[in-house]
Amino acid sequence: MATLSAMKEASVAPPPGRDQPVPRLTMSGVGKVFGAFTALANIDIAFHAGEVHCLLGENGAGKSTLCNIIYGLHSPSSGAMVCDGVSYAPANPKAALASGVAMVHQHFSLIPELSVLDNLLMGQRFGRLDRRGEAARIVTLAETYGLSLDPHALVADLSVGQRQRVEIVKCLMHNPKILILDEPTAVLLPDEITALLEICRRVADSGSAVVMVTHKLAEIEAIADRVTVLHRGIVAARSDRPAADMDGLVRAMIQRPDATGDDPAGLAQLSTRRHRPSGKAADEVAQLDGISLRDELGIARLQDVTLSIARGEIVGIAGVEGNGQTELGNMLAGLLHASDGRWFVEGQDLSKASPRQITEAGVGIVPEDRHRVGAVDRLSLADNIFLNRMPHYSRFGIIDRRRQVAAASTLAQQFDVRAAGMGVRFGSLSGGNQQKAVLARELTTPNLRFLLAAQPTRGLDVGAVKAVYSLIRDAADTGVGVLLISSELDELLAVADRIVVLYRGQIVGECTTDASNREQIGIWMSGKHT
Amino acid sequence: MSSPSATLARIGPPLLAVLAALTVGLIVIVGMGAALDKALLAFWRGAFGNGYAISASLNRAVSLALVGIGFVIANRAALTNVGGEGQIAMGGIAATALCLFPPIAGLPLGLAFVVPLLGAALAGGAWGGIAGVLRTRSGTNEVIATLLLSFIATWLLYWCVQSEALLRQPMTSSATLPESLPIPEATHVPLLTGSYSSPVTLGLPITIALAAVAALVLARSLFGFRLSAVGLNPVGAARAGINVGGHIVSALFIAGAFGGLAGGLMLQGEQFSLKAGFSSGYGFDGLVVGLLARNSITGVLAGALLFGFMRSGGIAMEMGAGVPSALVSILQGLIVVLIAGVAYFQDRRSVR
Amino acid sequence: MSFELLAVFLASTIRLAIPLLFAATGELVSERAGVVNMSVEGMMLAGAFGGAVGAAMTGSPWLGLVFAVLTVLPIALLQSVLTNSLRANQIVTGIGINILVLGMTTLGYRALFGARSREVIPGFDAVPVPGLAQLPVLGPVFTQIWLVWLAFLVAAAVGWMLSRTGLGIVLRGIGDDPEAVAKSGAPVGALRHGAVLFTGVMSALGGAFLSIGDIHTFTEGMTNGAGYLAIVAVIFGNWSLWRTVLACLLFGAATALQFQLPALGIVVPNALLIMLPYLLAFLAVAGLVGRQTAPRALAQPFWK
Amino acid sequence: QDPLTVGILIPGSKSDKGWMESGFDGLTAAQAKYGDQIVVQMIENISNADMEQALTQLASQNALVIGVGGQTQADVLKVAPRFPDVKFSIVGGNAGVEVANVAGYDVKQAEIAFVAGAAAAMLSETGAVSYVGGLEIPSIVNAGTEFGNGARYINPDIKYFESYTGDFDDVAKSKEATLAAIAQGADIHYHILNLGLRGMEQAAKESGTHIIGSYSNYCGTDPLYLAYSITGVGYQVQYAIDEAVAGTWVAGYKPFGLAMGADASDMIVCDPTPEMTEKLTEIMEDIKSGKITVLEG
Ligand SMILES: Nc1ncnc2c1ncn2[C@@H]1O[C@H](COP(=O)(O)OP(=O)(O)OP(=O)(O)O)[C@@H](O)[C@H]1O
Ligand SMILES: Nc1ncnc2c1ncn2[C@@H]1O[C@H](COP(=O)(O)OP(=O)(O)OP(=O)(O)O)[C@@H](O)[C@H]1O
Ligand SMILES: [Mg+2]
Ligand SMILES: [Mg+2]
Repeated sequence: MATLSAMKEASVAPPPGRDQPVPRLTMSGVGKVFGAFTALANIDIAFHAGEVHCLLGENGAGKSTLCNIIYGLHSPSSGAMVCDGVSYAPANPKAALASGVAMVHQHFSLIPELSVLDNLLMGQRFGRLDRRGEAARIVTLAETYGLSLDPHALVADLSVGQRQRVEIVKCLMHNPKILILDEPTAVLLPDEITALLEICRRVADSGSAVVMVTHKLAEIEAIADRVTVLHRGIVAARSDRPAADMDGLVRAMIQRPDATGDDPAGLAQLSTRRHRPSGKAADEVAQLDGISLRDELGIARLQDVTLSIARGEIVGIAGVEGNGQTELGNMLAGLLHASDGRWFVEGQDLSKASPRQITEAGVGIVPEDRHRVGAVDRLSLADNIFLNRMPHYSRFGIIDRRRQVAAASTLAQQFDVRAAGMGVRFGSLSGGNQQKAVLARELTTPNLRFLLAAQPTRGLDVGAVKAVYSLIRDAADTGVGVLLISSELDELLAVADRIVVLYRGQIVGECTTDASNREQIGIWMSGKHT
Repeated sequence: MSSPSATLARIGPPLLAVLAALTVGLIVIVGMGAALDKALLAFWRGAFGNGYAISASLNRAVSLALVGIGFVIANRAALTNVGGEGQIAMGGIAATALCLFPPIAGLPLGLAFVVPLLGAALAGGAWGGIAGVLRTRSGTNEVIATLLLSFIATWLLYWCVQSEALLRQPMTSSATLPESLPIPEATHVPLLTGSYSSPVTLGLPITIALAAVAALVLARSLFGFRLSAVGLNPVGAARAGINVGGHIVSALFIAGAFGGLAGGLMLQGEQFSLKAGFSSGYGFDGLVVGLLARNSITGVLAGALLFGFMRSGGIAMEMGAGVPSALVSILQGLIVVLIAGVAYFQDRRSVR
Repeated sequence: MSFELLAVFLASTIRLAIPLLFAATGELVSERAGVVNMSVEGMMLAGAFGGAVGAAMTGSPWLGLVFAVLTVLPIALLQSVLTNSLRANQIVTGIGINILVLGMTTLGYRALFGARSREVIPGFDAVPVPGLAQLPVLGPVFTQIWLVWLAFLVAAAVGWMLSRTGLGIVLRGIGDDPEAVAKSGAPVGALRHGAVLFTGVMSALGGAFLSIGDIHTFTEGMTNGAGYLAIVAVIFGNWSLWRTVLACLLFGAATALQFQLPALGIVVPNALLIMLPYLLAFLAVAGLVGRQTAPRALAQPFWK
Repeated sequence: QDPLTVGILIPGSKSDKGWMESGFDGLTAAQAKYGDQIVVQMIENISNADMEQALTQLASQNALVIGVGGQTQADVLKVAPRFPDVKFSIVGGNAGVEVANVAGYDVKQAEIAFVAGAAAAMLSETGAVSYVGGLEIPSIVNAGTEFGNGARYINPDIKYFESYTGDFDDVAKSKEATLAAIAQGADIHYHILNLGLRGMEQAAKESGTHIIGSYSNYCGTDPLYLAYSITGVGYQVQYAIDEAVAGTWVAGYKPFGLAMGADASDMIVCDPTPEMTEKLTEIMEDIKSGKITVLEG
């Protein structure tokens, strides 16, 4: 990450007003309540011209909510905002854009069916379009920020990084006074991140305020002029010298007094790494043999993935998101079939198996997307805990509710799933409890021999993370082979016995879990090995 | 399972919508210069005045309820079956063909009417099932597919009664109408009352029983549970080992089978010979009943009774007070529009 | 087929296709913006009714046309408020409106014209297109009322609007992903309202074409499923404008064939010909005629 | 003496300018004739599935029930046995009705259609005539066939075009069907349509051709029409009421047509030449005497 740190020094000319900051936007006492849940409470914050202001915070801390309020997508439940000296209360994004506020969203807002150009022009004007002229103008604009893009390409054909660039150009077209970027770097490769931060700096230098949401400390170090930390909807810390205050910021973010900068989540403490020797051939539980997979557009998502997992072994799959992990997970879950290659559990070929057959073969699946794949949000906790096992609790096709709820209740207790009752809607549980419920189901799969856990701690707080780790480890200790897919390297280092790195659908490296391999893994993850 | 206030919140708005529509109806009657008391009296007589009126309304309600129950079942899997009209037609065609197939009328133990009814259900089910297969195979939106199938079935029926090679009765005289032969007595659905002066058929208890079964299946059974899961989250359901495609096909098959059965009952219980226009809009009315019921089987029964009696009353009102029965269409339309609109205020809380 | 018969066949095809073309063009815009209006049938019927009433009262078919639009707009507004503001189920409200309009026009016609009117309603007359109408064989094709040309003109304009203007991009975007478009600052709700109202105006013209254009009279329930057929045309046209226009012409031709075939002594069951449009559309959505790609957010309400 | 209670079911629209309207005219005439000697209840425009209920409603409150149109027959036959004291008359009924309290009046449209065909052939200047029917049902098809036979009876080389729209009330289709015939040269059109007739009128108006009307005589009201064939739908409604009032009503099949006189069936050319009148009268006599045989219905 040397390039990142170097960049701040490289920014030679101090931007106008950096010494006597001019607030572009101030929020005072802003709060937001969703139903009974307070997402933001009494936020006071100011964004200044010429600065990059980073917002830091755990999942669910309220960062996106704050950004959405500025962009007019949510209206605040309380408080007021002032933009360039006048009272500011945008009713919708159009009003925000008119006031000079532009935003790159955490989830892209591009329409894949349309071309880049049409996406950029979307909603700008309604009359006849001079497509050629507009395209030229956009290319010129993009070039002044060092971005290249093909205005006539279909968005569906673009990579994530390219889409991100389109989103940014879309904002720049408004010549924004305030540019908001909500976790723009989450899905980018290291050089793409560097390029993005460079653009942020340029925009700030031109006198705008840049608001950037991120979880990544290196980025903050590289670019932030100011940092505000949110925790559970309130401002937990602020700093004008982020690089110097890093430790304190991290502590404020996770609210754990003992956290250190090197190990932000304190994962090392959770880890009781077992240096297992890699299994003998006879010990193999699961085997992936030359798996290749193409999506419906024919794009190769996995290429010749070969891997074996031994009894009791935890194999970690590392990689930047979007390098085939999702497809790998869906394939093992039986939702996709490999276009080439086969995979086995205890010698049983599951390449063409249905999800049910996979479960019956003793495979537990903790999917990456628990709302879409792992559960049915609108059914109850009890129903979700036994989603794949309801026949056990029914006779002659009629469900024995009493027996089911009793069993669910026992299981919930055993796995520490905290809920108001077994009848509450699964979707209303907090993220950690949802995840524990899914684990409860999958880990009690009859005759469990192989467990896939994809991003199992995403969106969970430290306590829940700890619980999940120990559940996975306990399973491995009983002889279950575990494949752990995670985009958090620290997590893999803490839990896995062995790490393989996925890049563009291929395994590009393998090593034991040792902190000293960290750099090498990073290189593999960024595709630099080639 | 739900508190009184929750029940009120659920049934209050539809009730208000019905009342509002009826009020508009009264205003229209007065506006047209008809005598209100006379009109209302005629309406009452037509709907409840005698055994026949009540029976006719009940029979109509039976058809509407069957289509509505089918709709609710499919809707549990988040599928909208708008093909009731065609499913009734297919049921009618199948029932006619079977009833007129000589060996059937000779079957013992009531099988003579049961077999054609089953055939009707099967034919309607197949018609609905096609939409299900398309939905799972090529992702075709089931609203579009069932609607198109409905039109196709309507004209198939027309073809059947136009062509002697199909179901048209033999042209004994040049005046032979384009309809099927009347079906044999043995294949008629038995009357409960024993007299055609109040012709309530066995269709009524069959429907009540089916409604009870449907309510049980939806609330308590594994199948109902799986339909919900498929409807709420097909990917999650698939991962949980539920055969999503199979449940989609079954749901639409069942919806269609209910429609087909309605067709069979209409033919074997009331009309006795197949004609063009046989389904008479009951498919659409039944769909509306299903929609208004908001996924409750009890709601379906209530809606079916309301529409069934309203139509009878409307006919009598035209006869007795000169108020065109088009007024009934207006009221039905209003009720649908109002209830659909009011749903917003009911759903607002549970959104997203 | 003799040349005269061919010309008559073409002219007949066009006339039968025009009401569909008006309504389908309107419905296409709405569906591209993600809203299905099952109420096209009712809106056409109301348009036919309004046109007839207006023309009969004022003696001018032009005012009749204005009347038709004015009659349909409140209905379209009702549909729009229900689906776009109250997020009611689009299919249900559409069917409800159709039942309502059928009842209201029947009642209204009897109330206004009396039960036994033999009134002839003033309507537009066919006008030959100078030059083209004198063509030897195809002449009859070019003797049509001006609304025919308007229909093609509007269809072309809509095609241009959808592909070449900012409005078109936004509408298409809204049909695929309204949330994303809202983030770009476009007024999604207002645009969806607008699209439905446009469908209303077009349906009104289609209905008025039937009553004061083609036939010069109103009869109860005279649209007779044309509205549903217009929706089918949009589906069969795979939500593309020129294909929808072709679908309308094809459906018109299938109907026209019913009267040409007997003249040629060819016996085809009528039922089959009437069924043809539905059958074709069904085969299309079944995936047997190319791949169907509906707007992604079709029939889904938009929650801000 | 108590007034006679009459219930009448008009399954279509009573203002369709066709069959239904003719039936309604008959009812109006009877009401004018009998004043408060009769009390009438009417139901119109009813869907197939509601027909039985409507008939039952009528039967339970009236002494005489009239179903206007063959499409009411099946339901009348079903309802009648339940009301043995009520008299049922079907206008447009067929042979084969054998219920003790049901009378079927056969209008014999094919007979008069033959005569209309002859008239059309005489009126045609182009040597081509056409016919549009609604539903492809026997009585309608037979009428079409006999219309063609009648035309050929006068002019063996005449060109004749017939088609069926599948719907008595579909105006657009009947217009197109007529236009297709006009394109082939037809200049005189005959029909059995209800509301759909308006489409034929529009086609004729646009093309300068003419129509022979059905059911009732409206000569002088509309230059589009050169002649009218009388099919006594209204006459039969009156007949049923007359008979019931007089107490002479009898059940069973009764053919009407030319044999029952000019009110039941007749052919009127609005502006005839003497030869025309003579020839048409001759044809009608020949039909009555059986010299010309026509299809039933
Ligand atoms: N529309 C909404 N309705 C109800 N609750 C909401 C809504 N939007 C957000 N929330 C809740 O508000 C809280 C804050 O959400 P927000 O998206 O702002 O978090 P975040 O800090 O951006 O998290 P992440 O890092 O995961 O993006 C969460 O608990 C979230 O579930
Ligand atoms: N979209 C939503 N709608 C309604 N309530 C929500 C929504 N999202 C979150 N909540 C509620 O907000 C609370 C906080 O949610 P969140 O996912 O941030 O949990 P959390 O505090 O991070 O818990 P955990 O540590 O278990 O993840 C939960 O109790 C949940 O019920
Ligand atoms: Mg966020
Ligand atoms: Mg959380």
